[in-house]
Amino acid sequence: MTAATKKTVLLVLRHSPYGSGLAKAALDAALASAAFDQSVDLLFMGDAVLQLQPDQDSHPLGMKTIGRQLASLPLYDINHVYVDAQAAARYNMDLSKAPLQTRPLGGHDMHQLMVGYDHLLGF
Amino acid sequence: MTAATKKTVLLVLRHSPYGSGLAKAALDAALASAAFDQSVDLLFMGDAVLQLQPDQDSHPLGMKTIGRQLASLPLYDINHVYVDAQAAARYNMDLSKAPLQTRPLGGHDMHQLMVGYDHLLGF
Amino acid sequence: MILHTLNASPSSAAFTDCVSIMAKGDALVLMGDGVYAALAGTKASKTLQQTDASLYIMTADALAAGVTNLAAAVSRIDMEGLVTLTETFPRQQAWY
Amino acid sequence: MILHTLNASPSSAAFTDCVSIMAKGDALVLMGDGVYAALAGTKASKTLQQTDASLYIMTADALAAGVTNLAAAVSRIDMEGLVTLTETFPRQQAWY
Amino acid sequence: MIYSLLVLSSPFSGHSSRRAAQFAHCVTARGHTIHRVFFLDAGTLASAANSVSAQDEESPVTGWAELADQHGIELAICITSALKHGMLDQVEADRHERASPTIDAAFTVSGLGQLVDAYASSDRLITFGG
Amino acid sequence: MIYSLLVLSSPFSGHSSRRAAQFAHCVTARGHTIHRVFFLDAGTLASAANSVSAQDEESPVTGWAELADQHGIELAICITSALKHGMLDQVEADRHERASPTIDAAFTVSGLGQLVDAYASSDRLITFGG
Repeated sequence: MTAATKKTVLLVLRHSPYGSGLAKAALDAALASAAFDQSVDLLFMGDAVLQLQPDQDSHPLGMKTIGRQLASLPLYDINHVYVDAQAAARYNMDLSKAPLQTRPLGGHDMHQLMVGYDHLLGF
Repeated sequence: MTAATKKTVLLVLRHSPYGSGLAKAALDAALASAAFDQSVDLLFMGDAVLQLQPDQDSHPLGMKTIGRQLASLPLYDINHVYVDAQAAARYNMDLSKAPLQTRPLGGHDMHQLMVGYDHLLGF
Repeated sequence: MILHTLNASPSSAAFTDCVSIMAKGDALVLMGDGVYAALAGTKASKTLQQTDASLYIMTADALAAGVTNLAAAVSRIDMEGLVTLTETFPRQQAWY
Repeated sequence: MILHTLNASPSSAAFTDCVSIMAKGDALVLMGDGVYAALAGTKASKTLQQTDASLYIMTADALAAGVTNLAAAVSRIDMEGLVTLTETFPRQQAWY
Repeated sequence: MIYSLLVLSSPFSGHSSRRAAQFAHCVTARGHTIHRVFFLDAGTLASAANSVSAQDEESPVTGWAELADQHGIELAICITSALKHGMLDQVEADRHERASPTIDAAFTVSGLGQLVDAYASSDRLITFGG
Repeated sequence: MIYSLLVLSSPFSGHSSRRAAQFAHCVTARGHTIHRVFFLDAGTLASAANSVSAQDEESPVTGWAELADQHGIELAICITSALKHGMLDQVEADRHERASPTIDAAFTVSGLGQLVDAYASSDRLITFGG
């Protein structure tokens, strides 16, 4: 990787954990960012809140468990994780049991959050 | 193709014309059915009503125009074409201008229609 | 009588279209992203119950997604259960 | 200020999520299946107008879809117009 | 009973394709016949011989290939969809001057007539999409 | 200005991948620099050398290959996604004992570090999905 100016980056996740390859792609992008010393924050929006559902186990389906992998993000110094509060409520989720500690936001707050970054990567 | 009992078949289309390969796949399946002397009927549901939007022209995007291909279905004796009336209304569509002549149905009527076939193919 | 299979989340058009067609005597099997429609206390699971169709969920798919708190009307089935339903119902409609 | 690009139909969760974030000063470009949100007289196009964001549609994508009857608030742009918007807006959010 | 399957889902997106293969195994285990599995659109990617799965993840081809090996079930991929997705057998690789075939040997390239035959010959046609 | 693109859409579903290539052409025509185009997830299928398009339809590879040829723009495909989708260069084909590479020569197999470098080095990061 060439030396480059640091940029502030928010990954905006929008899709369910297993319905497509996007959740895994976003997770890999987050881990690569940390490995290359570029910090990123995460926002789980809409169906992506389902990535935070506790007690996932997709091994019997021959796939890696997304929830378990998300739990490792703090080890890579990825600590700013935001979540769409309305979407979490729609799925009747108890975010205190999520694999990651998150900060719930409303629509207006999500907009305010997003305008604070140089780049938005929509997954 | 081996000789086989005829079956009554309804193709249930549900997706937009260009957002995926499904509209094209359903169209090809309908034409193949006619070519092999197996008659099929079509139901355009939800976003699939957008396949019936008049004046499509996707050639500049390097893709074949679905609407134009649908117009040829009556030449292959595919004449029973049904459409989700609510979805058409939601998109403010004038079905009299659609490339195919269709019969609009409500939710209950669509269920009644579907139970009349041996096979439903959902595209 | 239709056997519906739903492989899309409650926020999809597939869910809305599926629900608009479901009727008493039909059965619905939730699979893939469809399993989220079974979550207890959600608008989606209430909507499903109001259709008066029989409701099933693929156990392995539910476990993968962490969907453990099921609405009471939804029964767990395995792959053999799904095959059994296809034996009983003369036709299947796939929603995705 | 965010440049939103929407490549999904008004019946998708992408549309709903996009609209919930859009604010005055933002711009939205409709492309792919997103063009259907511009259809005049639909609930979708009314919802877009209520966000007070600037609304654009990719001309070639609209023509492909047969979307000719546009809501008044939506302006047609070509690919160069899209590039110009990315010059003006410091960040883009892709909805799909 | 006689079953046929129509698989429209990409094996690389979601687990619908994998689950369809498991369904097919279970159908035969219950004593039914599978007349044919027909792959259309992104479903044809199930035949991708060159896919390399991550550790701990199952190859999407495996479940289908076992079905063909153990039960002699026909796995037919639509030629138009297959060509579009770069899935070529030896004949098509030669015709289009590509270096080598890209589909697993368990799959057969077919026309859509085989889908028509499949639903016309079967008591059940089960579709897997998404 | 310096741009990078992130392409997540399959070239075989919708026209987002094709339109992304046209966007890239237009960015260079307006005098900007494209640092890199990074392909991830189903986006990596844009490199499919064996795709055969229907008559009247454009190959998804063409627009991208022109971009690399005419402007020397780097087209980087994520190695994990590429392997999963069966997209192999010569090195990977040898390593995994496949008959021949499956990606077009205009594309380079890369790690995700190249995505990080892309957004860190660019004034604009434009994502194409769906």
